[in-house]
Order: sequence, then C-alpha cells, then structure tokens
Amino acid sequence: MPQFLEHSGTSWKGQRLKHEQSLIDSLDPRLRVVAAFLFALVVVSSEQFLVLLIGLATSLLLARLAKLNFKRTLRRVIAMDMFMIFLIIMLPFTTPGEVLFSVAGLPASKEGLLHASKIALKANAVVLCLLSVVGTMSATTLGYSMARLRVPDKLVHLLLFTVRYLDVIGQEYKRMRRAMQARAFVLRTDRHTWRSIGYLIGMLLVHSLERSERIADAMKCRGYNGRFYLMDEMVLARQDYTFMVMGALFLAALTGLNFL
Amino acid sequence: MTALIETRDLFYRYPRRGVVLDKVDFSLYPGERVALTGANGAGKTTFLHLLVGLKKAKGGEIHAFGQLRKEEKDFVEVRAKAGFLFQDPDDQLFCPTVLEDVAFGPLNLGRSRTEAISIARDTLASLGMEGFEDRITHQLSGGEKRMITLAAVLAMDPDVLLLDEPSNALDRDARQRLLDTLQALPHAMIIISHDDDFLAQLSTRRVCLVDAQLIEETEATVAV
Amino acid sequence: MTALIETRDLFYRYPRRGVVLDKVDFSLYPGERVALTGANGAGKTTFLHLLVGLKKAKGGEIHAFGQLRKEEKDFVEVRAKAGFLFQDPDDQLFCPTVLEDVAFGPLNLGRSRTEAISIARDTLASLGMEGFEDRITHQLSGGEKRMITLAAVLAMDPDVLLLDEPSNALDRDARQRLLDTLQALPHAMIIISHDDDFLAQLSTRRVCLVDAQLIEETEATVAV
Amino acid sequence: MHIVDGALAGPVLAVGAALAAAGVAYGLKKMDYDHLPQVGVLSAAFFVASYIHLPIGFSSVHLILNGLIGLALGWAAFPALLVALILQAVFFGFGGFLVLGVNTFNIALPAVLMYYVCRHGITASSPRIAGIWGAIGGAGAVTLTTLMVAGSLALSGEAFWLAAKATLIAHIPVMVVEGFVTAAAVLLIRQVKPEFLNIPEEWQDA
Ligand SMILES: Nc1ncnc2c1ncn2[C@@H]1O[C@H](COP(=O)(O)OP(=O)(O)OP(=O)(O)O)[C@@H](O)[C@H]1O
Ligand SMILES: Nc1ncnc2c1ncn2[C@@H]1O[C@H](COP(=O)(O)OP(=O)(O)OP(=O)(O)O)[C@@H](O)[C@H]1O
Ligand SMILES: [Mg+2]
Ligand SMILES: [Mg+2]
Repeated sequence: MPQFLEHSGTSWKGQRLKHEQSLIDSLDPRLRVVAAFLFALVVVSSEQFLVLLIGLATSLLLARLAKLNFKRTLRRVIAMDMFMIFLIIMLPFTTPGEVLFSVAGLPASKEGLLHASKIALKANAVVLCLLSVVGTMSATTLGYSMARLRVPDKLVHLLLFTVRYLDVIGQEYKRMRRAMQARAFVLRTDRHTWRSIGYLIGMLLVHSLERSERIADAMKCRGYNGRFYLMDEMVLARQDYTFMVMGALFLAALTGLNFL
Repeated sequence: MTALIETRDLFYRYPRRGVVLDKVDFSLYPGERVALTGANGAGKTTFLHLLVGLKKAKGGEIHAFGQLRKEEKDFVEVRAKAGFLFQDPDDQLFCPTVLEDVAFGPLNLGRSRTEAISIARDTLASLGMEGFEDRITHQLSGGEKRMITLAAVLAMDPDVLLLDEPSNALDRDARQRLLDTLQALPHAMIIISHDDDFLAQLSTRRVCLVDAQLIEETEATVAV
Repeated sequence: MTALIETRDLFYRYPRRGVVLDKVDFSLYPGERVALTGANGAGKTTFLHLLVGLKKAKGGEIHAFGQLRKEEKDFVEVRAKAGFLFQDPDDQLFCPTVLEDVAFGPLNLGRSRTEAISIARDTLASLGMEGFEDRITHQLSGGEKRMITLAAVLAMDPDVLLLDEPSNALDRDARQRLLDTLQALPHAMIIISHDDDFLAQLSTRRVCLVDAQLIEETEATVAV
Repeated sequence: MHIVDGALAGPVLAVGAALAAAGVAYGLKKMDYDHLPQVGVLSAAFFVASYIHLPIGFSSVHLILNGLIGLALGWAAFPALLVALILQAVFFGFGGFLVLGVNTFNIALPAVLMYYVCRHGITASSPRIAGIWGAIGGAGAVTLTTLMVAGSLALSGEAFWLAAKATLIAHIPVMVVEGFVTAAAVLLIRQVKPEFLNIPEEWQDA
C-alpha cells in the first residue's frame, strides 16, 4: 500500500467513526455488496465510451450520496491512479494503429490511447463505487453480509478475527516503531535498516502468535467447542426493494447501451 | 463445608525455567475472596491456568466442584463453573460486537440463541453496561473492555471467579467502578494483583507465592 | 546555567480527545531529576513524545541541547542525546539477543559493528548485567527486561534520560535494583511514575500535569 | 502488486478467480476452527507489516512479505491473503473487485510454493544456512509474484508485453530488500520462538 495510507491504516477503527449516516447506509448490507459486484461486472465488461462515462458519473454520484470524505477519497483514488499510470502511459506506444503523435521518435497510436483511457475509466468507476457502497459499512458488517451471502463460515470468521486484531497489533507495531525511532533509528538503504526491520516484523509475529495462544485459551475458558455464532439482523425493507428494482433496470440499461 | 477448589501437592515446571510450583496445597471455600500475590514470574498466572486445566499439572491433584479433575474433558466442566478473567482484556474479547461476546459463553453451554441473548442483556444491565450491546469490541476504552469481559464471564453463571490482575492499566474511576462491582458479587474469588490497596479492599484472605511455595499471609505478615 | 531541554507554550491536542497540553512551559537543567506525575490519560507520555519529536507539537517551541527543534531531522539529534525508556519494555526490545539490542543504538549513531559490540558489553557490565549478552530478550523476566532496556538507552551515551513509568510491573527486588542504579547515574532525568515512594527516593523536583497544565509542586503540596 | 479492475481480459479474470477459489477452499480445509485465532491474528500482523515502506535511493518500496506469510501459514496463506486483499480493496480503494481472484492467486501461490521449497531449509542447524533459505523464500516469493503479475498482463494482450517486462525490472530492488528482511525475520523467530517455524502442514501444536 502507498505510504500515506499508513496512518489511516494503523489507527484503523473501521470507517464508521467519522462517517456520517447517509442514504446508502439505510440499504441492506448484502444488497450493497451484490450491487457493487454487479456494477463492477457491467462496467468492466463494457467497451463503449458512453457506458463507461455513465458508469464513472454514477460512481461519483454514489460517492456524493454516501457522503464520502472528499479529501480522503481523492487521496485513495489518486494512489490507485499513480499505480496504473505507468501501465497507461505505455499502452499508446505499444499498441499498433493510427499514429496520433510521437514522443522522442516513438509513435503513439489512437487505439492505444483509447484502450488506456478505457482502463482508467473502468478502474476509477469500480473503486469509487466500492468505496462508497461497501467501504462505508463497518468491517464487521461486511463480515456479516458475507456470511449471509453464503461465503464459507471459516472465511467470514477469519475476516472478523483479522479485523478485530488489526487495531491491537497496529498499536503494538506503532509503539515498537516509535521505540526504534527514539533510539535514533532512521530508515536508510542499507543492511542495518533491513535487518532491523526484519527483526521488527519477526518480533511482531512472535507477539501476535503468543497473543493468539492466549486468545485460544480464553476461548476454551468460555466453553468453546468449535463453533462461532453471529448475531445480526438483516431484513430487506421497502427501500431495499425499491433500490433493487431501480438498480436492476439501470444495470440492464447500461448493458443494453453496449449493443446500440 | 467442602472446598470449591482444592489442590494437593500441585507441581509444575517449565522446560527452560525450572520448577514454578512445588507441592502446593490450596483450598478455596465458598464466600472467600483470596488474594494471590507474589513477585513477577513467581507463577501466579500459571497456578490459575492449572486450576482450569489450560496447562496440565506435572504432579499432584486438583479437586474442583466435588470431583477429582484429571483429563481435558474433566476440565471442560470446571471452566464452565470457574470464570477466568484474563490479564489483557483484548485477549478475551474476540467477538466483533459486545452482545456476541457476552452471549458466546451461554451459547457454548447449550443455551438457545434467544436465551443466550437475554442472558447477555441481563448481565450487561446488572453491571450497568446497558446500551453497549451493539458496540464494536475493539473500539471500547480500557475500562469498558474490562467490564465487558467481566460480563462475559458472569454470563456463564460461574460459582468461582479467577481474576488475573483485573485492575491493571485502569485509571482511578474505572478501577473504583470495578472494585465496587466485585465487592457486590457473592462469588468466591481468587484475585491476582500487585495493587495492595485494591486487594485490601476486596480480599478476605491473602496467600503469597514465594520460591514455588504458597505461603499463607496472616494479618501480622501483611502489616510488615 | 542553560537548560538542557526547554519548552515554551507547548500545545498539543488529539483529534477526538481534545487538548492534552495547553501552553506548557518547562525546563530541565543539568543534574535535575524531575518527577512528572498526573492522572491516567493526563498526557504525561504525550509530553515526553513531543520532547523527542515522536509526535509533532501543534504549537509552541521546543529547545533542546542549545537549539530550537522543529523538523524531523532536528529531532534525530535530540533522540541521540535524550535516552527514552518506554513504558512497556516489550515495546522496546525487538532484537533476538540482548547484545544485538543494546548495540542497536550505537549502530544507529554510526558506530562500526565492533565498536558497537564493545560499547554494548561495557554498558551491560556497568549495570551488573554481564553474562546476559547471549540471552534471548523475549525470555527474560520483567525486571531483567527493564534493566536491558536501560542498558540499551545508556549505550547511546545520552545527556538526558526520559523514563516512562520505569518501575511499572516490577516486583520489590527488581524495583530496588532499578532505583539503586538510577540513583547512581549522573544524568538529568524526567521520570513519569505513579509510584510515590519511588519518586520520593529519586527526584529532586516534582511537577504535576493537571487539566493540560504543568504545575510545579512545592514541598508543601507534596506533603498533602 | 495489485492489478486494478479494467486492465485484464475476461478469461484471465475468470481463470484467476477459479484458481484462487480452489486455493482458498483448500487452505480453509487445512485450517481447522481451533486455528482460526492463530491465522486471524497473524493475518492482521501481516496486514500491519505491509504498511512498512523502505527507502531505496530516491524512491521507496513497501513490503509484500508473501514469502514470510507462506512460511508462517502454509496453505492458510490463501484465505489470509484473500481477507487482506478484500479489506484493502474495500476500505482503502487499493486494487479492485473483479481482480480479487487474480490478485489473491498471484500473491498466495508463490507464498505456498515457498513454504514447500524453504520449510526444511529454514530449520537447518546453521543460522547462516537458515538465513539463506529465508532470503530465498522472501526474494523467491516476490519474484514469482512479479512474474505472475507480468504474466497476467501479457496474457491479456500483446500491448501489455512491454508493461509486463517493465514490471519485472522495476521489482528487482524489491526482491533484494524482501530477501534481506525475510532472512532477518526468520533468524529472529528461530531464536525467539523456534516452535513457530516448525509448524507442520497439519497444524499440530508444537
Ligand atoms: N511457556 C513458557 N515457557 C517457559 N517458561 C515460561 C512459560 N510461560 C511462563 N514461563 C515462566 O514461568 C514463570 C511463571 O510465569 P507466570 O506467568 O505464571 O508468572 P506470574 O506470577 O503470573 O507473573 P506476573 O506477575 O508477571 O504476571 C515465569 O518465570 C515465566 O518466565
Ligand atoms: N492516538 C491517540 N488518539 C487520540 N487520543 C489519544 C491518542 N493517544 C493518546 N490519546 C489520549 O490522550 C490522553 C493522554 O494520553 P497519554 O498516554 O499521554 O497519558 P498518560 O498521562 O501517559 O497516561 P498513563 O498514566 O495512563 O500512561 C489520553 O486520554 C489518551 O486516551
Ligand atoms: Mg501473570
Ligand atoms: Mg503514559
């Protein structure tokens, strides 16, 4: 992950804390996961520019509706774009076709440019939709809805365990990292740095493993016999059905546009 | 009156560390609140672990709730009747939400879902923690986590409480709250702590673990 | 005599928690051992973190070792001269063996491997911890861990020691040993602790953090 | 290492998802309920460790650590990495939705392979040899992942071939760093908690 996510990552408390309730939050979480998936499917398989533009516009609208934190979202989307950019810059030069312009003697083709912009549109539309529709629920809710969507039980509980201990271990990591800093440790490009960071990670794993042993003991003490239980209530309400119908019509229309 | 928990000649050693418990005799009677003190690494936590079978004794006998306990399956019942509060609340709160965590014990004891939920709600209410049901466990403060782990243990309706440094890392208010709550509970308890004031207000008897031996502290020794 | 560390109008707040330090003025002079007390969550640890730049102040100035310190790179030098002992030794020990851990600081200061190792050996010996060089840090007792972290800090030859609850979770003997060691050191210190007796034997001056303000405690207030 | 949505061809996505699903299913089967806390907590630890950025010259790289994940978790690396990738995609916008399968497979398969290749080496009696095997595990996993990412791109169209090659070259420093870091971590764990690395396939308790 890019570096500046580190902060939001280690002090991660799920997205709920700073997030304002929105229209999207009133929808059933299962529905949100399914909707995001179908949307991604339609957008990624579309090749028409118009469809992709509508897709991106929809995602932007969803981001508005979900009251996403503008700055934070922008940083994340840009992080992803930076990652792709190198792929996209290369495409016009490696795709044969009608030459639009050339850089340092290398011809850039129109087809390549189109292909590159399609990838950019698709990736941004999907990520924005994901952040606003699924990313606005708490990680715990995401786990519940996966369970309700028949994702295997073990995987769901694994996700919930990971989420539960991310913060605990993140804090532990932060304290150890600070203690190293306090001893005048500065990251450099040398073996001392790499060895120290390797030790840090190793120690973090040892602490984590020992914690997991204590957790297993605590579970035994509470009579654990190989079963976990989830308690959540998810019932489809009227607005969910409305959303379902509208969403289905919209996605069908988008798909249809491809064949015009 | 018969002892709830009794050990005879209890013996334990760690591979590298050596003997930590050498022929320890101990009894816990109903209504007692026994303070267990001792230096760091004396073996206090190990002792509690042995009582509920999380570690296997290398010698001696453990009688609990009227029976000799030897095998893992004997201890399953002991763990249901002896509520164990761990040193670090984070180790004990492993479910995503508070309600699920508190209901985890009753569900494992075979209660139905609705029963378990209602037990969990009642227990939370009795500790003054109503309204916390849907909170996410990892977002609670230290003091809140401690109270929820206590609720989780009490929800199993134990006869005995085993508390491993319960007041650790609590600030004054949270500590006082815990103290008041524990004083009001009728359960027999064993309390490990380094906090003398806390123990003085809570315990009815003190034992100290020194050199792998349990030593009964009388009023006189405590005063010194 | 000029102050080793001085703050003027130091200000800090946490996003959700609010202001923890409000225009704090503080000076530490050579030879002083300042006790820093205050309730849990008062902001004592935060204050020490600010002094060595582990957190960035939201206002005010920090002068350390004769210079105004603002940027991360200014603080790298401060951290070399101000040895910081963390609250929990486990956070500070991350190398497999004691020797490597103690040599980590000198290596960061640019010493060669052989130099760093000889410094580490000398420091351990000066604290009476020779023979621990090849022990595995993770398997030490609480008191031993504390002494090793102290050695690790002293190996950097600091001018000032910042101690965050050094006697925490230590038993009587280990605590006494630490106390004797600290009393024999010539360094200026800031010591956070909740242990009044420990502070009484060590400190030359006391300040208390109350409501985001540092209050100088005179003999009279301490006696109360 | 996370490919975004939109770049890969449909068949590549589908095959990736199917292979990842198979790997995850097998990993879940190997991991019984008693080891859920262990895998869950370690997975959180790896998630945290993947924030670490190390400078290389003027740029910086972040660690992937899939070699170490494989050595620590074996086949459970598949579900653990899927969980991490889901969380990254959904809450950090890193990666994509439909590429989850391909991304999981690209990162988890090398982890599992390195587990088989290096698990004996890292328990060698000489720390030097164990360190070398650790380095092979760390560098090898990243190398394989890079090859697979490049392969996924190349399979999606000739136009990506250059990008695929560039990916490979750009990751050479990452391989070196991962090798060193993994070796150090392995050496530490060997000394501090040797039972950790001897975890056999069946997850018998040490
Ligand atoms: N798994 C282990 N292997 C070897 N030694 C161990 C292990 N667990 C604990 N020990 C050692 O056994 C001794 C007793 O540990 P225990 O945790 O019971 O002490 P304690 O009295 O609870 O101490 P504290 O007050 O610090 O909690 C310690 O010296 C500890 O280092
Ligand atoms: N990262 C953070 N975000 C928000 N609040 C924080 C953060 N870190 C600490 N705090 C809060 O800031 C306050 C001061 O914390 P600090 O650790 O400095 O207290 P302290 O005086 O050292 O307490 P203690 O005696 O418990 O160690 C506390 O209320 C704490 O909850
Ligand atoms: Mg203990
Ligand atoms: Mg503090």
